[in-house]
Order: sequence, then C-alpha cells, then structure tokens
Amino acid sequence: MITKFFIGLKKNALLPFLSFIFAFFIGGIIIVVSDPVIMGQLSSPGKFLTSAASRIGNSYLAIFQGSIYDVNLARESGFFRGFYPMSETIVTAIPLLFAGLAVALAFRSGLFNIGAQGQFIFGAIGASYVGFAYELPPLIHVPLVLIAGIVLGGLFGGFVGLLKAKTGAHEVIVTIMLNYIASLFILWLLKTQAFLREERQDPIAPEVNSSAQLPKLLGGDLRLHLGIFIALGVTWFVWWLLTRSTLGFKFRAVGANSNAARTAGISVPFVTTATMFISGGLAGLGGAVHLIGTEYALTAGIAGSIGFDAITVALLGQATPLGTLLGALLFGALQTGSRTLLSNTGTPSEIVQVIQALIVLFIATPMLLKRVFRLKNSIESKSMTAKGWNG
Amino acid sequence: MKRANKVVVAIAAASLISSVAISPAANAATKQKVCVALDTAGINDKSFNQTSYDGAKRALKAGFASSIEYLPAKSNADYAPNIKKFLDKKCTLIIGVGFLLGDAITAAAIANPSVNFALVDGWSVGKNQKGITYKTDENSFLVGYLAAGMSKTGKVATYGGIALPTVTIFMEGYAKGVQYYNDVKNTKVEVIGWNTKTKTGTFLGSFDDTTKALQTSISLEQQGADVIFPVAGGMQATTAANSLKSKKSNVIWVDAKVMDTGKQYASVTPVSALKGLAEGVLAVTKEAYEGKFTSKEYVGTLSNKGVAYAITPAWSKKIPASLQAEVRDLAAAIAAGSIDVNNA
Amino acid sequence: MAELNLVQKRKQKSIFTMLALFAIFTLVFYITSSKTEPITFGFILGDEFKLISEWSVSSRVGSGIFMLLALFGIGLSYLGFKSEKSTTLGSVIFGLGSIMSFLCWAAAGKFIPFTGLLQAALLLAVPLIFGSMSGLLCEKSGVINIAIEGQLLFSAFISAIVASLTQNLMWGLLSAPIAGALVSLILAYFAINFKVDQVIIGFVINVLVLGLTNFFYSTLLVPYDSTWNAAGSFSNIPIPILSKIPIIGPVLFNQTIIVYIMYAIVTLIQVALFKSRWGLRTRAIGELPIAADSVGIDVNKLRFRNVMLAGLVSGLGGAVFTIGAVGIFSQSMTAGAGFIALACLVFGKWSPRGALVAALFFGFANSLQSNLSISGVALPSELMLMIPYIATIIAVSGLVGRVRAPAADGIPYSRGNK
Amino acid sequence: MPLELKGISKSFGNLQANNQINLKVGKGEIHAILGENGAGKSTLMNIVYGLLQPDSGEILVDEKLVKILEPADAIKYGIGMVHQHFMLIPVFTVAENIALGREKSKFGIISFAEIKTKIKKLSDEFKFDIDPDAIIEDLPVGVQQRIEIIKALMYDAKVLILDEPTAVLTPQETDELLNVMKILKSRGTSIIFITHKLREVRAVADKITIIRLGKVVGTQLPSASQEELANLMVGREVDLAPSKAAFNPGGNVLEINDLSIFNDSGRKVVSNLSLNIRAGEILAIAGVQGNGQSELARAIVNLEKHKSGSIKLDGKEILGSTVRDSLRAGIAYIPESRELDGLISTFSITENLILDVHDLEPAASRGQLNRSYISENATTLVKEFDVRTQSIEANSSSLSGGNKQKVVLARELSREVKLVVAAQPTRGLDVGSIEFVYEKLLAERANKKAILLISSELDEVMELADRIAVIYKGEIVGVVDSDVSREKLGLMMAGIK
Repeated sequence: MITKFFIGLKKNALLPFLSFIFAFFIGGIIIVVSDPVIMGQLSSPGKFLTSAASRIGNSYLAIFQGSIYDVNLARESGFFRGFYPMSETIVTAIPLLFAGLAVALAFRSGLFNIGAQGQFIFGAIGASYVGFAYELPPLIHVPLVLIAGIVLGGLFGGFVGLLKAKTGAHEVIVTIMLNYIASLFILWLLKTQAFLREERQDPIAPEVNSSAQLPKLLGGDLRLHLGIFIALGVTWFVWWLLTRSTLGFKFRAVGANSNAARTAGISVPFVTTATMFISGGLAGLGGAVHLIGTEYALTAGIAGSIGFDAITVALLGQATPLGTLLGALLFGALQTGSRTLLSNTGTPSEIVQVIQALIVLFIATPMLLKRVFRLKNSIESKSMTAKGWNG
Repeated sequence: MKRANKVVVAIAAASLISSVAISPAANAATKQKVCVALDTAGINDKSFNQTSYDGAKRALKAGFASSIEYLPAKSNADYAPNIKKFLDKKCTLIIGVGFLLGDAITAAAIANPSVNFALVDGWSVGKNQKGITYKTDENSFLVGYLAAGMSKTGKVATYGGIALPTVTIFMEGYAKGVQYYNDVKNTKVEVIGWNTKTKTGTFLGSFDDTTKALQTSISLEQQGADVIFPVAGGMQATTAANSLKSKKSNVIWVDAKVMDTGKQYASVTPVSALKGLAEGVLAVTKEAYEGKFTSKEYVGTLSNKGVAYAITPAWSKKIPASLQAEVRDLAAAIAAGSIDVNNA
Repeated sequence: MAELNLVQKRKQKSIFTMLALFAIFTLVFYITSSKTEPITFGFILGDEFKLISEWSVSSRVGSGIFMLLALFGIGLSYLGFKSEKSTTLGSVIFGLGSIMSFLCWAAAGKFIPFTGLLQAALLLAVPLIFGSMSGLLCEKSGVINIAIEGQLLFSAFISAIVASLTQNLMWGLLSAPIAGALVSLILAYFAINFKVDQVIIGFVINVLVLGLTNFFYSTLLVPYDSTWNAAGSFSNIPIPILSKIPIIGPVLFNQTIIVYIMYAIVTLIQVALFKSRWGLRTRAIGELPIAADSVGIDVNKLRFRNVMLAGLVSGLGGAVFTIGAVGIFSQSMTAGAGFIALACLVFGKWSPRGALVAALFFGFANSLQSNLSISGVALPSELMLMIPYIATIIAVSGLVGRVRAPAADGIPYSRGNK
Repeated sequence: MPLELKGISKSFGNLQANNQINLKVGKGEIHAILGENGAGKSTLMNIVYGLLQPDSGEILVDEKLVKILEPADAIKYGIGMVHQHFMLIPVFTVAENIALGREKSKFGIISFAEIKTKIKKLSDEFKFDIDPDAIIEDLPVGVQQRIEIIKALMYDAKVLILDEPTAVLTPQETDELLNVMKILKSRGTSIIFITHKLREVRAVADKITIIRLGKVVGTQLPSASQEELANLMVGREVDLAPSKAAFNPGGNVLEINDLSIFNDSGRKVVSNLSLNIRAGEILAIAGVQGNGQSELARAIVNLEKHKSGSIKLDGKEILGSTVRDSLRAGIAYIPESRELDGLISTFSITENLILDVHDLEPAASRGQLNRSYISENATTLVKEFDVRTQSIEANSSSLSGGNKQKVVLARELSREVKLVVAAQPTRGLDVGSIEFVYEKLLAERANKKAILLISSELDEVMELADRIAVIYKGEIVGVVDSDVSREKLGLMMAGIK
C-alpha cells in the first residue's frame, strides 16, 4: 500500500517543477521592477543586469535560508541548529495540510469548498473550549480535543452540504457567507464570559491546559510537534478514503459524473452532505491541531489566511492527498522563508503570495508551459475541475 | 599613480566604516538592539504598529538603540516564530505590539531571562516582561468634552473598527467626557454610537472595509452628529474624507497627530486624541539603555504625557478660547488625580 | 382548479409561507409587543421639496400599520395566484411591510433617518451592482467569473495611482476600466484560449491581484504616498429638480459621476441583452454555443469580447472605492465585495434587473444593520453584522432555490469536441 | 455541380473517420448518403459545413475550389444543414432562433417584424404551421425540425444537408418530410440526405452513396434492391431478424398504475399511465422521441422526482423509494445515454463495472473495496460480453460506442434481476453491436425476465417485442401485438387510435 502511495509522484513531477521555476522567474521581475534604485540603473544595461541578478539571487537565497537550512545559524550554534528553519516550515505546513486536504477532498466530489476558513475556525473554537475548560489525563484529553475540532468543523461544513442537497444553494456562495459569519462569530464568542481570561477583557481565550497540548518532538526551541504524525496519518486516511473505500468511490463517482452516479443508485445529496461533513471535519481537525500544537490560546485571528491558502495548496497538489502534502510543504517553506526575505533584503513578504498564485496558475495551464518550454506531450495535468453553477 | 591614490582612499574609507561599526561593540553596555514584533495589521497601518515602530526609530536617533528591526505577522501563527527570529538575531529588547502577542512574548520572556521584553497594550510578567498600557479614556474624555462643547446639533458620534478593549476604552472615555460636559453645563448633548450603560456601540466589523466606514460616517451625519470620533485605525481617513466633502461634520483624529498622519484632513479635524505609543516605546528603550529596565508596567497617562490631546494648529483660533481653557483645566485636574474619568 | 402543476404548487406554498410569517410577525411585533415609545422616521436630507420632514408613530401602532400592508401584499399575491398571473408584486409588498414593521418594533424610541437609510443602502450597493454586472456579462456568455473581487481591487488600486500621479480624477476614472480589463484579459486568455477550469482560474486571479496590490502598496504607495496615493475623490453632482424629489431625489440624483454611469450601464445592459443583436448572440453562446457557431457566430471571440467588456464594467466599480469615495487606496479595501456581487448575480437569477435588486437588497440589509446599531438598538455588534450574510444564505437557499444558470456557463467551447 | 468533394480524409487519433471520400451532388438532386452508425457520415457533413477541418481533400462549390473554415463560410457558399442534434436554443423563441446570426437591426436593436413575416411566409408555403413567438422547448421535436429547415432556407441554401432527419419522426411525419424534400428539389435545391434507413432512401433519393468505415464503397441508384444496399452498407449479409424463443409469459412482474410524471418546470410529461409486463415478455414502448417514454423509464428506477401513482415490482410498491433500492429490488437499467448516464468516462472499465454494486459483497467488505475481486469481475465480464479493450484499467472514454454499451449491459445484466429496462439500447450502434444487444435481451427473455424496451426504431420494436404500447404526449394510445402493421403503428404514434 505504501509503495502505491508514491506511484505517480514521478510521473506528475515535471509540470509542478516547471511551474515553480517560471513563477519564481516572474516573481524576480516584479522584485526588480519595484526597486527604484535598480530601475534607476536602466540606462547602463550591464550594471542593471548584475544588480538585478544579485537582488533576485539574494531574495531567493534568503527564502531558502529562512525555510530549509540556515548556514549562519549552523555556524553559530552547530550543524543541527541549521535545520531550525525546516522545523518551522513543517510546523507552518501542518495546518495548511489539513485545510488543503479538506479542500482537495471536496474537489474530488465536484464541490468547491471555499469555507475551509470558517470550518477551521470552528474546529479551533471546539478544541479551545474542551482544552481549557476540562482537566483530564493527556491520553484522553488530546483525543477529546481533536474530536471536538472534527465535530464542530464537520457540522459547520456539513451544513453547507445539507443546504446544497436540500435546496440547491450553491456551496461557493454559502461558504463565502459562512466565512464572514464565522469570523464575526468568533469575535463575539471571545467576549462572552465563558471565553474570557480571568481579570482580562482582551478577546483572547485562556490557554488550553497542558494536558491538552501536543507534545514537542525535538525539544529545545524546535517547535515541531506531534501534529505532524496526525497530519501524515490523515493524509494517508484521505488517500485510503478516496482510492480504497466504498465511500470514496461514491465521492469520486459523483465528482466525475453525477448523472451516471445517480443512475447507478448513488445518492448525490448524501454524497454532497457527507463530503462537506468530512471536508469540514478535516479543516476543523486542522484548527484543533493548530491550536493545541502551537497556539494554545484562541484568538479571532487564529486561522490567519490558512483557509484561503489551503485552496491554493489543494490546487497546487491537483487535489490528490500526496500532492496536497507536497503543496503544503512548499507553501510552508515559502511563508517561513518570507520572514527572512523581509528581514534580510527588505523585500515585502507579499511577493510570496504572488509567487504562490503564479505557480498554481501555471499548473492549471499545462498548455501554456508546453508552449513556453516547447515541450511535446510530456506534461499531463490531472483533470481537476470545479463544477459550475448547474453542476 | 592615480590608481594608487584610489586604493588608499578606499582602504581609508573601509577602515573608517569598520571603526564606526566596531566602536559600539567595544562599549558593550550601551549596545542595544531593539526589535519590534508587529501585529497582523502591518507596518503601514497608520496606527499602533506604525507608531510603535516610530518609537524605536526615535530611540535609534536618540542613541538609545544601536540598531532596530521589525517583523510583520501574516497571521497569529507568526508571532512566536517572529520572536524566535529576533532571539536568534541577538536582540536585547524585544517589543511585541498588541495584546495578541502576549502569550508568545511571555513564553519567550520566561525562556530567555537575559533578554528584555515589552508588550504594547499588554501586561507585565516576571522580571523581564514590561507591559505598556495607556489610559486613553483620559484623553478621550477630554476630546469628548471638547466635542460636546463644539457641537451645534447637540449630537456627537463615535464608532469603532472591532469591539476590542483598546478600542472601546476610547469610546467609553469619549462618551463619559460628553456626559461630564452635560453635567457641568446642564446641556443634553447626545452621544451616538456608544452606550456607556450597555457597553454596546457601532462597529464596522473590520479595520479595512472602507465602503462600510464611509457609509457609517454618512449615517452618523444623517443622525445629526456633527463631530465624529472614529476609532478604527486607517478608516478614520475615510470619515475625514467624507467630512471634507459633506461639510456636515468634523472629525477627531486618533492615535497620532493629524498633522503627522493625515495632513490633508486638518481642515476638518479640530483635535487629535494621542496615544503615545512612540513615547512609550521610547521610554522603555531609554530605561533599558540606562540599565534601569524593570517589569513595572508603563502606564501612559495625561500626567506622564503618555496620552494627550492636540488641538490642530489651524483650529486654535476657531475653537472658542474659553472651551480650550476649560479642557486645559480639566486635563490638569485629571493629571493631578482630582477627577477620575471613570466616576466623573 | 382541479390539479395544480408544480409552479402553481410552489406559488401556493409561498403564499402559505407568507401567511405563516404574517402570523408570527403580527404576534411578535404587534400583539405581544409592549413597546409604546414612538419611533421617528426622518425623510429630509438636503434641500429637496418637503412633503413631511418627520413622521412619529407609536412603535406598536406603526408595526400594526405595516403588518396591514403586509397582509395587503398577501392578498395581492392570492389574487395573482387565482388569476394565474404573477405573484411577485404581492410578495414584494409583503416583504416591505414586514421589514418596516420589524423596524418599528426594533427601533422603538429611536430616530431612523429613512431617506438616509436608503441612501446608505445605495452607497453600499453601488460596487456590488458594478461587480454583478461584470459577472453577468461573463456568465451570460458562458464564462464563470469568480474574479470579480480581483477586478474590483486591481482597478481601485490603479485608478488611485493614476489619479494621484496625474492629479486628475478623470484620468483615474479612465484608467479604472482599463485596469479591470487587464484582469479580465487573464481570465479570458486562460479560460477561453487554454480552457482552464474557470472557477479555479478566477480564484487564482483573486489571490494574484491581492498579492500584487499588497506588494506594490508596501513598496510604492506607502513610501511615496504623497505622489502615488493621494488621489482625491469626485464630488456629488446634484441633478437639478430631480434631486429635489422627496425621499428618492437625494438618494438617486445627488451622486457622483460614477453612480450616474452605473445607471446608464445597468439600463444599457438590460436593454441590450434582450433587445439587441449583441444581446441575442451573447445569450445564445451562453446557452448552446454550438448552435451559435453553426450559424456563423464566432463563439470564443464573442466570449472573449464580453469578458473584456465585463472587465471594463467592474473596473468602474473598482474606481468607486478610491476616487469615488475615499480618495486613497488601502490594502484589501474591497473587503469581499466581489464575492457578494457574485452572490447577488446568483440571487438575481442571472438577469440584470434581478442582480440589481439583489445588490440593493444586500445594501439595504447592511445599511439597516448600521442604522439600527447607530440608533442604539442594543444587540452585540458582531451578531448584527452577520445580518447581511445570513440574509444572503437564506435568500440563496430559500427564495431562489434551484436556479438555472445559463446552460453553457463554465463550459469551454471548442468545435468538434463533443 | 453545386457541390463536389474530392479526396476528403479525416482522422481522430487512431480512428480514420473519413478516408479519401469523393462525392458529387448535382443541382436539384436528392443525394442520399447511406451508412451505418459510426461509418463517418456525420464527420463528412461537419467538414462540409465547416464544423470540422479535413486533414486533406478539396471542396468545390459550383466548380470553384473553396475553403470552408467555419460555418459562416458554408452559409456564404449556400450550404445549409439540419443537424441530427438540433441547433436550436431551448429557451429562445422561434423567431429569435431563426434570427440568430442574421439579425437585422437598427442602432443595434433587432427588429423582429421582418423575420416574423418571412417565417410566416415560408411556413405557409410548406404548410408547417409555425408560431414565431413560441418557445422552442415547448415544441414537439417534429416541429423543431421544421424550424431547422426554415432556418436553413432563410439563408437561401442551394445545398441542404439533412443529417438523420427521420430518426425523430413518426412514419407519417417522415412521409411529410420526404414530400417537403421533393418540393425543395423541384425548386432547384440540392439535398444531401443522410440516413441508415433503406426504405426512405429508396423512396426519395436520386442517387445513393454508401459509406462504410470511412470509405465510399459504392454508388447506387434507388432501383437497387434492399439486400444489395444492406450488404454494401454492412459489408456482409445481415439478418436482423433474430431467432426468438417461443412466447410463454409468466405472471406479472411490473405493474404500473395511474402514473403521472412532472418535469422540473411543473409540466406533466406522463399522465395517468398504466402498464404491466409479465415474466418472459418484452413490452416495447413505441413513440416519437419526447413523448414521455424517457421519463417513464427513469421513473421506474425512481430517477424522476415528481410523480404520482403506483409502480409495483413483483407486487411490491417501489414508487418513491431510492434509485439504489429500486435497482436492488431487481431492476437492470440501461439508460438512454451511455455517455451521460451510463458510464463515468474518467473511471476505468473495472470501476464502471461495479458502479452500482461497489458497496455490496463481494465487491466490498466493511467499507473497503475488494480490489482483487473487482478486477477479477472485470476480467470475467469483459470476456463474457466481448468488450474490445486494450486493458481493463483503461478509461471508459477510450471505448467505442458499441463497447461502451457492452460495458453497461455487462454491469446491469450480471446482477440478479427480475426486470430489464432498456431505453434506446441500440441508438448510435453499428450493426454488429445491435445484433449483440438483441441477443442479450432475448436471452434475458428466455430466462423469464420481464423486459421493458423503449425504442424509437419501429423495425426494432416490431422485431423484438411481444407487445407494443404506443405512447403519445405522455399517454398510452393503445397496446397492440407485434404483428401490427407499420401504418397502424404510425397512426398511433401520431396520437390517432
């Protein structure tokens, strides 16, 4: 089973790789264009090119140093300390992976779940409350917290599926609205008595009890926590669900051709609801792991933009579990690296967002890359589609 | 010959640079690296992130810091790694901007007892985490009083971005100031947008929805308010832009002086309610520079000029002198402790 | 009537629903209400001809009056149902009556500037209307447009920059549609030429635009704000006489030039779509492109053109945010308006008129929320702020139900691939 | 020579759809192109009409070499086409559909008055009785076809291509169409008439070109015998009169009582229909497409949502249960459209073969797919049903039409069933596959299964059925035995008892 898991990686690696290169190339141009000093040298092309090249080189080197391996850090505090950025990359990737899997799973059933953000928030809410309100042995407490996250996220997502199944309300619209509602709801919730810290009025919930926190794996200041195993396990689970289980068979059948699925006796409303429930549950679990892995205290900004980045991650991974895992790692690296980018070169970290969008753009458009790199049919893109309004 | 000369000059220049670079290191006690970990609103928020970092800049100029640095957060998840990054960079004073960074700062403070930490809008912990807080209800009490005195319609307004304690404290003080004016002058100036009894009010739900901010400003005008106090970061520019156009209301600037962060709106902005974030950061930096750093909370008040109000120069003649004098006396009384804004 | 067909059954059901709602509302707002404080509606904003400037009524009495109006609406619907005609007018009257009754009940003892309420509704609706018109132009011709948000944001950004650099608002206004069209170009190029999934490409465009505007905001607009981000904004141009009509005058006819352009565009699209050659062809390629192709219409060319046109329209919508209102650009200032516009389009069943009504409805719900909170109705602000979003979900799921998008919406067209 | 084709070739991937085809169509000539499904007739015509581009070959109009890159060019050269799938926009009015592409407008606003008068004029000329303001989706197919013809005539077509025009018509309507063709011919219009029905060809054509596997295999005159034409068309002797076991029906398997079906917009498409089928019996529903027979088939497996009445399988009510339960109660369902409803094109053959039983033992246990069984099952069925494929893991989209239908049959008939509902089971298939389908259906009949056959092919209905129920506008006009005359059936299909 494990070997099968990795099949297809090699086959599909070229397209993402070229997209990656091309996106970084364009990102470099944008960095140069936005630098008045370098643009001022346009009159002398030689000077312009060298300073542009070194500017771009330094920027990407900074991203690398900040996300994979930091030579300076290694020089100061030893070889292994140099891997600190990589630990950060993985920690950043974990919540992205959960939410990305949520989006990917929905994609495979032909649903576009833009609502991972809201589901993530609800998962974190559930985890937070169970985490701080009870004192239990860790072996019971942690699973309980995770279940709370799954259930709340699942209900919040399942509601969308149910609504679509019963009334036909399109999930894109409903999830967008629910994202707004979730972020307002958490603002309100954090002001209620149950979620206020003692003697404080700030909208920040108490930290979860230490029995509910996921243990750190490497100790010291490396933040890598047990969540990575949960994340890998869930990635495997989603892969199993989609390719080996009868439920996943239904999901894929409805996603590929809902008419044929219905004709063969598969209940489309059931699949819609179940998909959105599981998808929401995955995002909610992500919220829970994020909360008890690194954050510990619930705040209004707990989800950041994870739920939205997750969509890009799932697209990058072409809606497959393994692809999503790699996509999450890449995005984790870019986001972690963007900190060093800013502090070392002064390039605003938003460039990373541009690069992320470009990568997905190119992956979704194999034709374009074929033209640019003059390739013959060596690139194949998975047919990844979101259903239109009538779908 | 010429070439040789050039080389000499270059070497000289290089040694000069290196000597400059080396000299503070030689005097280790005075070397202070101040690092500011920002909230998600970013360095250009025209509000507490920007002004806090301004404090660090001023400290650099004054020589209290040898170098300064900042990192913005994309989300809450960035707080801890950003602080970690600062620790790796050997910062000696790390300042977190916003109470949301509190947990991350505290965790780092406990783990790194040799590094000084400060938390804007937050609390003190242990020996090396210093809270920096502001009694902004004191100065907003004053601008509330001033607003009530200037209002011709008998209605003044306020609104907030999101109902956070740092926001609502402004609104509460403002409303209390109006009440005080009513008590003193026996008038019935009404406050729209905040209710001191139910502690509810008008909020945008975000700090970036300009359309909603504009609509709220217009609606407040339609309700008859002629002075508006927007406590919503950058959105105050929207309200001021509207006032410029409608000519129906004036605006009270928040956080910084309107002449510094919104010059073009000075003509509709009689007064600014200052939250001395830069002063607070500067004061803490100075304290650490002088080796007097303690975890005793820094509280910005009217008396230590941590909070203040500033009449816009163009308005100093337009606002009745008597009213200005009353506010000045009131400020003195609050600073002296003879009036408590919460029970006035 | 022996047997009702499904449409009639649906109408019957909706009449029953209205009756049930009527019973609940009457019970809550009138029978059990103990609120007797007067509610005051203000009707005057500027210098319009005065009819009444204020109308005060006891909360309970006002609720009662408007419930009667709602009942009248139900009656009208029933008559329409009986004579097998439309029941729409009746339901609209029912809706208005119910909302007003709720207002009388909720805002007891408060002042509601009624005209202002409407004015704010329009203000909030304008970008949504532009956005949904952009969506409409795309989707009527068969291209799903999720990228409205990106179009709005990018054109808000560009129009602010151009107006700042030239210190001329007209240049800003001209540049906005071009910026919108640039974003459209990406959508059109990838969706039509490369046949990339349109929902996905639209989403990616939004992320791209957000990243780009944020990046250049930090690198250019902030450090050099006095040259790059100091645009200023258009002033209102009251139209003589029209702007003096009570209530609607100051709402509709004391607006900036962009809003007047919007009136023109909506009217133009509504007429052109159903009466013109272009409209016929556009609807054709959105329904059955191969049929259009078989009579010699170049489907992809027309789609491309319409998507570009949509960019122009939403570009103007983007200008509303900067040079139409605040005068400066700020990060992610569109705050999701593009997505709400999309919802309006679906809610409005892909018709210009419907989208217009939906956008106004959303604007109204949003403005009602603000005005209630400003009037001092004591509910937590966060929960009040949810009202428009909840209303949209209810609208999309309950009122609209399974609507039919243009049949070929979202399906790339290529000849000979069956 | 209004139209001449020289050496037209076109291939899709490995499939050579057209191979060096030559064709000459004279002025005022009705030129029939005869060939079975998949022979390449439609491809050729789509090339002539500019919807496809040939790999090689030339097109001459009025002896002049022309390039037809798109339909606009074809229209310009006076070529009109009535497509097999109508090119009419369902939500538009007749006038809008006809105006599309040739709108006359003032300041961009279309004036429909002129077009409407023209429609009236042409409609009267051919006794078509068409209301220009009617919405297409409300009109019966026969009328839609007339609108297509008018549309082509409005362009002053000199050459009119009719692609399988009689497939959707009653015998009487077919006769009317043939008459219209003769009128057109007398006005000098050349007609290319594409069909696989020998009878019609011989009734109306001036010349017959026969195409097989993308090649012209002969040109004949209408005087040629049916057998001769059929042999050319198929390439061997064909006997589509299969051997039937003796008719020996058992008890009622399916009983439908008072069934009414409504479509989504609330229109009644089947009203108060009652039927019964016995074990070992084939009951055919004959009728022109669009008279409610598709909905009837779908309603039996509960795919239709809005319905009332009763459907009993072996005496048990199944109306209102789920699709899944209906299938599991013992119904095999062969849907009308293999591509849309029968198969999932991006799924492998293996997966398509377990679509309806994927969560039942032995295909699955405890929620997990039993992969070894599933692929064994596929290997067996592919052999048994003679599905021609490279691999059982190939996507079903890689199969030809006939093999796709075999996959559907294999899946549905490999279950234990009592009733087979087969909707248009041979539509678009070549003769070999048709034979195969007939064989399988008759085998089920011999196995004492009840079979509901829905077909618009009169020959098929008369050949296979034990009883024929004729449906018109959602009502059963009458139930007759299979030895009824064509004429009588035709009249019934037009609603006349």
